[in-house]
Amino acid sequence: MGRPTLKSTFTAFLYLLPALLIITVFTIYPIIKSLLISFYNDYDFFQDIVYERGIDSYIYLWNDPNFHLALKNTFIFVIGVVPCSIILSLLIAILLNTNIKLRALFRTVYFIPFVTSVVAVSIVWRWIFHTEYGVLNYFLGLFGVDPIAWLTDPKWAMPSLIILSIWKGLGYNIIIFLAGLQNINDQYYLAAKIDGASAIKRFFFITVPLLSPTTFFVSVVSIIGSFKVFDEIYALFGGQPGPASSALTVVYYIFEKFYGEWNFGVASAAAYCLFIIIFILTLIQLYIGKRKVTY
Amino acid sequence: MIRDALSKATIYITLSLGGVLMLLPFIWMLLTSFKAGNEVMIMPPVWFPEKFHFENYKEAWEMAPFGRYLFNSITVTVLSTIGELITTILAAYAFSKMNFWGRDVLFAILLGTMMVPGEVLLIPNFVLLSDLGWIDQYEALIIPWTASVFAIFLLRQFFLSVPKDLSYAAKIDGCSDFRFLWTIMVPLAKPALFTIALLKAIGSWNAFLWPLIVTSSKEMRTLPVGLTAFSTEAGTVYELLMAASTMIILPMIILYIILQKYIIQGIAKAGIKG
Amino acid sequence: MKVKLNNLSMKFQDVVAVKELNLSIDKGKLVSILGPSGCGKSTTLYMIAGIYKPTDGELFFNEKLMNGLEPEHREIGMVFQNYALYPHMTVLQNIMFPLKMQKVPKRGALLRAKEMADLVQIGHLLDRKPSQLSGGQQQRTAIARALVRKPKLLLFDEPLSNLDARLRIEMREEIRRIQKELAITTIFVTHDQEEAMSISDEVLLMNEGIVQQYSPPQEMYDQPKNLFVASFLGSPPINQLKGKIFGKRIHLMETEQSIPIETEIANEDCTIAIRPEAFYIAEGDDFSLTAKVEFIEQVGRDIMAIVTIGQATLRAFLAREDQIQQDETIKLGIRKTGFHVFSSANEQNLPIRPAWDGHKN
Amino acid sequence: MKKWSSILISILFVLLLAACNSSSSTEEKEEKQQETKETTGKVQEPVEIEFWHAMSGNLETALTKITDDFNSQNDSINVKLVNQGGYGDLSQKIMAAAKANTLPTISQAYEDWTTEYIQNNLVADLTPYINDKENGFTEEELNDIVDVFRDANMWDGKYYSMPFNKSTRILFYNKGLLEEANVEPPTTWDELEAAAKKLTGSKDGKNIVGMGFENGVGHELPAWVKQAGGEFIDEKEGKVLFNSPEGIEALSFINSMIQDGTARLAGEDGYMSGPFTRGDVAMYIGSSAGISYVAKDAEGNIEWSAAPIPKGKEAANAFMGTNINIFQSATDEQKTAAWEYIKFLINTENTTYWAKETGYLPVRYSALESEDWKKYIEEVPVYGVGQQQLDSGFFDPRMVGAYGIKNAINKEVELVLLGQKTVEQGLADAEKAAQAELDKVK
Repeated sequence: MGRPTLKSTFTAFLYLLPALLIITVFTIYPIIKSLLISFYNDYDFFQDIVYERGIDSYIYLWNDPNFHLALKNTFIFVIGVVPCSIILSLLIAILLNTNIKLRALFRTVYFIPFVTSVVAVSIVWRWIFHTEYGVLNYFLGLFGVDPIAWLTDPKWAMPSLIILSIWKGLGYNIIIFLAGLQNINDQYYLAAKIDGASAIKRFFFITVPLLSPTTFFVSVVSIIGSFKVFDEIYALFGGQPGPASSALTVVYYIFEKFYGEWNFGVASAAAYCLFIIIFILTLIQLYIGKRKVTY
Repeated sequence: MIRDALSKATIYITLSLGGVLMLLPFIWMLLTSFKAGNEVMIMPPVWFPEKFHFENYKEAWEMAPFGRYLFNSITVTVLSTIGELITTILAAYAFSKMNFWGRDVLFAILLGTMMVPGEVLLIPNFVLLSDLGWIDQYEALIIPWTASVFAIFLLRQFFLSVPKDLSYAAKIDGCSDFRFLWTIMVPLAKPALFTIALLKAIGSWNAFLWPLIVTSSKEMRTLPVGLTAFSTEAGTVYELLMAASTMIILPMIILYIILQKYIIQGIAKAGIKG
Repeated sequence: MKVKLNNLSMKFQDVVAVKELNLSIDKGKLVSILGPSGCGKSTTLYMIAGIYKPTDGELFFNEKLMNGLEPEHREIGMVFQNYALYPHMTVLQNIMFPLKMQKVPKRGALLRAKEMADLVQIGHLLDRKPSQLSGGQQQRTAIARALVRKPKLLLFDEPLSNLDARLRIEMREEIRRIQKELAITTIFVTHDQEEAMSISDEVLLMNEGIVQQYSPPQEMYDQPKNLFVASFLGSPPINQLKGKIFGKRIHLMETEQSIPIETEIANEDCTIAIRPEAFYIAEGDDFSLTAKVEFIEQVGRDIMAIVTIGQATLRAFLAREDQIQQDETIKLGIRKTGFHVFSSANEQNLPIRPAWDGHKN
Repeated sequence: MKKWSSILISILFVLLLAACNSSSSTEEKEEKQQETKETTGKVQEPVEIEFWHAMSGNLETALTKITDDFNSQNDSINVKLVNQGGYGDLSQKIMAAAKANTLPTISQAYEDWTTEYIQNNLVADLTPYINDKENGFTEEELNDIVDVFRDANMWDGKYYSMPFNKSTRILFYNKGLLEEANVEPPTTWDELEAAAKKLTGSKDGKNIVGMGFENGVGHELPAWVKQAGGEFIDEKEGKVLFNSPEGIEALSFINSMIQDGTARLAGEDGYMSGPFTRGDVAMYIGSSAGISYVAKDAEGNIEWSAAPIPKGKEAANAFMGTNINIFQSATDEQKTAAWEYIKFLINTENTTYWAKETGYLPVRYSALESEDWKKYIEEVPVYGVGQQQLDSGFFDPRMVGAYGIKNAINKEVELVLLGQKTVEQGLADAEKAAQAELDKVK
């Protein structure tokens, strides 16, 4: 490859130009701009005039009960989705990783929700969750459970959203876990078998530790993804953040402030808060990951 | 032996049950899309329509300009995928096989942007597109999405795994950098490129928030945005809604089933390497 | 083609990979560049190929300066350690690739490629993909690809290191055969001394970016210029003993014994290096060292004796008919050809001749 | 190394900014359009105007018909209809277009949108057009527009828009269910409560709820408060007034029915028309604009009719729906053409046609009194219900920030109806939130 020279730098930037142009204009510049907007106190959107700068937007967020609610809901959502999804997908991946027929078929089936439009499947789920005519309540009714107002009762809106999200994202995690499992050399299992470890022990003493990098990756991706939930809510609750804002998440909050109220300063500030939360969480995860990921 | 058979049976049963749960919404969607209006909103639910009403599809198709939505979705998906492939191939090549000043810093900056949630970009991008006069134009739907740091990262990893000797050999064989990229690297990276293209296509086809915000006229809507609009209009006419939904998800399911090998491989690879 | 390197140097950041290399290779010769890993041998080859641009010095092909020229214009062919076959192309496409790049008409290219394939004996594998070939077949394909453009210079970068032992011998003979047949100037990088010795007209031995010795293989073995050359060549490695030149003798540091020599040098610390095969059981008035046999190994026809002289442990190849026993004290004579003395200060070979005439030369 | 990359990045930036500043693409496009027009032009100076609307289904068909008529009668003016989806979409697109400088010539707009447009100097004052001797309205013509609609379009003595599709809420009821339970359509709150109780119950294994409200019932609060005899807001003083005994009475009335199960919200059905036409709900209060939807869905399911909203202490009915305004950014020719079009759109004949096709109310007295219309409502009485409420009509608050206020109130009302807050608590919180929104824009 040789050392960088003026010529090689020039050539390289020719190759990079298209991607860099797009990314600079539509990613890097907006990141900076967004930070600036979040400090606009008084802004005329139409004429692009800033009358006053300051931290009003952040103060507003600090005092806005809706933002607090959005934060709370987002955390509940993440806590509801991520562990559940990881455990379920790990279990399914392990079952799929056994020597069974139809493995490819199962894998395909579990992955299908991932490739389908959130909007389209949310519409189906909206109906599945219907209090009177939904199949879910029909099934529960067979077991003597009273109809649950999945989408109109603030208590149940979040669980409904969580169910939908787990269902949607399961396939992706399964694929990654499967790949992780296949990377574990069979010899470890043979050795452990010879050493007399039972299947359960083999799982806890070989699979779990050797899979830890994968688990780590999956959890980072899931957490970040879950923090950004929006489409599901919009489609599931018909353009509302759930009954009594019970499914108002941070991104939904940003969307409302931005597109409903045209309050760019607050929306940007909220977006940056989200960014900072994700950033801190990622750092924490990296830190834990370094210490806990066994190899 | 019996224990083995038993545990095997348990596995099959568990997996099948899970699979049915995964598919049930789709089955329900598909079956309902063929039902007559009076078979939809009733309790207990009717699973199979008495007669298959294929005309539901026609009706849904005519109720909203789905033809136009479909055209838009295909245009946007195809063009942004092609665009992303081109920018990604070029950039990943530069990052993996060239040495230039600022390479590592630049790459670190790009990776850093992956941490930023897309919502942060929404507002300035919207303002920017307004200034450019791209709102409600194909440009807005396509151009911002023709480059992806994630794709560059993925392909770079793949390119890095190609031995250097190959490029030296090609050089000695009289092949220029640019030609080497397209005649050797690109064919070699086919699996990675397929993955990138498919993930892109899926993402682009299903994208909702962005097209919702940057399109205004009916003529510019993509399928998901059109579908939500249709769902407000069609209200609770579920058989038509389901027909429309089926039309939207079917292309991606078919695409996925045909090319699933690449998607799964690619995701697995990207996942493992992090 | 004649190759000449003039003070050629290569620096990576602050590391000097090759330092002021001077070398001249005559037309039609096969030269091995030998050395331990990281000695700069591959770097040298890459500079000759034009993949690396030297930071200093000049490179000439037939008196023509090559420094600024891109690899594709140097009329060279190269075979890489892992063959660098294009995995998505068939054998034939691989061999034809350089011709395609030169825009050679397809028919001519096809003919030429087939000719090359026949030369390396893979004419029957043309439609296979590299992944369907054995290591040796891949190697042959790579050679065919390197040769197809009729290069004036053929470069090999550790071409045999990925093959198993038997195939390695077969392939090196094959390379020698092809090279002779085409009479093409060839540079062959290897870390395997046996390979270098067996195949080359001349060997260039490098260490830490610096040329240690450039000479025909046998000469390098018999007349090493310095301790590194002496110790790098030979298996088992040459025996080394610390000594001090004192009067007309070298006193062995770890023993009471000494060796008579003829020299002008006095009072200098030195290292005595003796090839294991230079020892023999002394008779009569031969000069000899007294050694104790610690251990005996059968090595095919011969035996290898591990002996101690004072504190020092040495290896000696002896004939079976010598019938030595473990724990026996023996007298070892030294043949002159396998005896070298190096200065401890700069490890250079000292002009010292043994002052005895061992009856066995 | 670092220096180089930063220089390159800054060069890129400069290039980009240069690219951004020259938003020439749209200008070019406009030029092109004009060129093509010239080549096809028949009469001198043809004008094309765009009309952004949110009408779909029947409504769009009717609008298209009127517009086609206009276009064929006016060679030099071509009105292009652009459907922007729902009202929410329309509002968002207009904001975006205002920023991008790609506003259409005319658009539908609610009063509170227009307030904001006026603030940002986006819409044209229509008064000069109205007063124009040749092309304007005569005194009579202007007074022919229904008072409550006309007043809603006046800001500080100036007209900024003209009424277009106007609706009000009416009480839909299921004839069969009411007859069966021997209930007359209620005319007062007490009757409504009693009827809802009577109608609630199960029939043929189906649960029937007596009364239904739309999801955004919080948005209806102004009408309910007024019916209870209270005031909702003082727009001049910028003070919310609904947290009063009357306000509490109004919300308690709705809430008690919801809590005891004699009434329900549309909930996941989105709009009440769904459960109503399925026969799950016996009565509901909803927009008269929904008549055509109800009629379509009810076919073969239920027999139904409609009645005016039951009275509280007073009768008070909000009139809703959009008006049409002309954007300042249009050229003078476009504005004049747009004015011509608006006049055409709401002339007696067309507003009658529009009302008959859609269920909206005619916006002119002359239309309401025309034989054509009278005959029509005789045939289809439900279409005549809305106009019976004109005397008690008012329009919703339309000051700056109304959107935020309405949302804040609706949120609190929702919490009350979901049983998460008491009526008192909910109204107090709603007052606080609404006042905060009001103070924010002050």
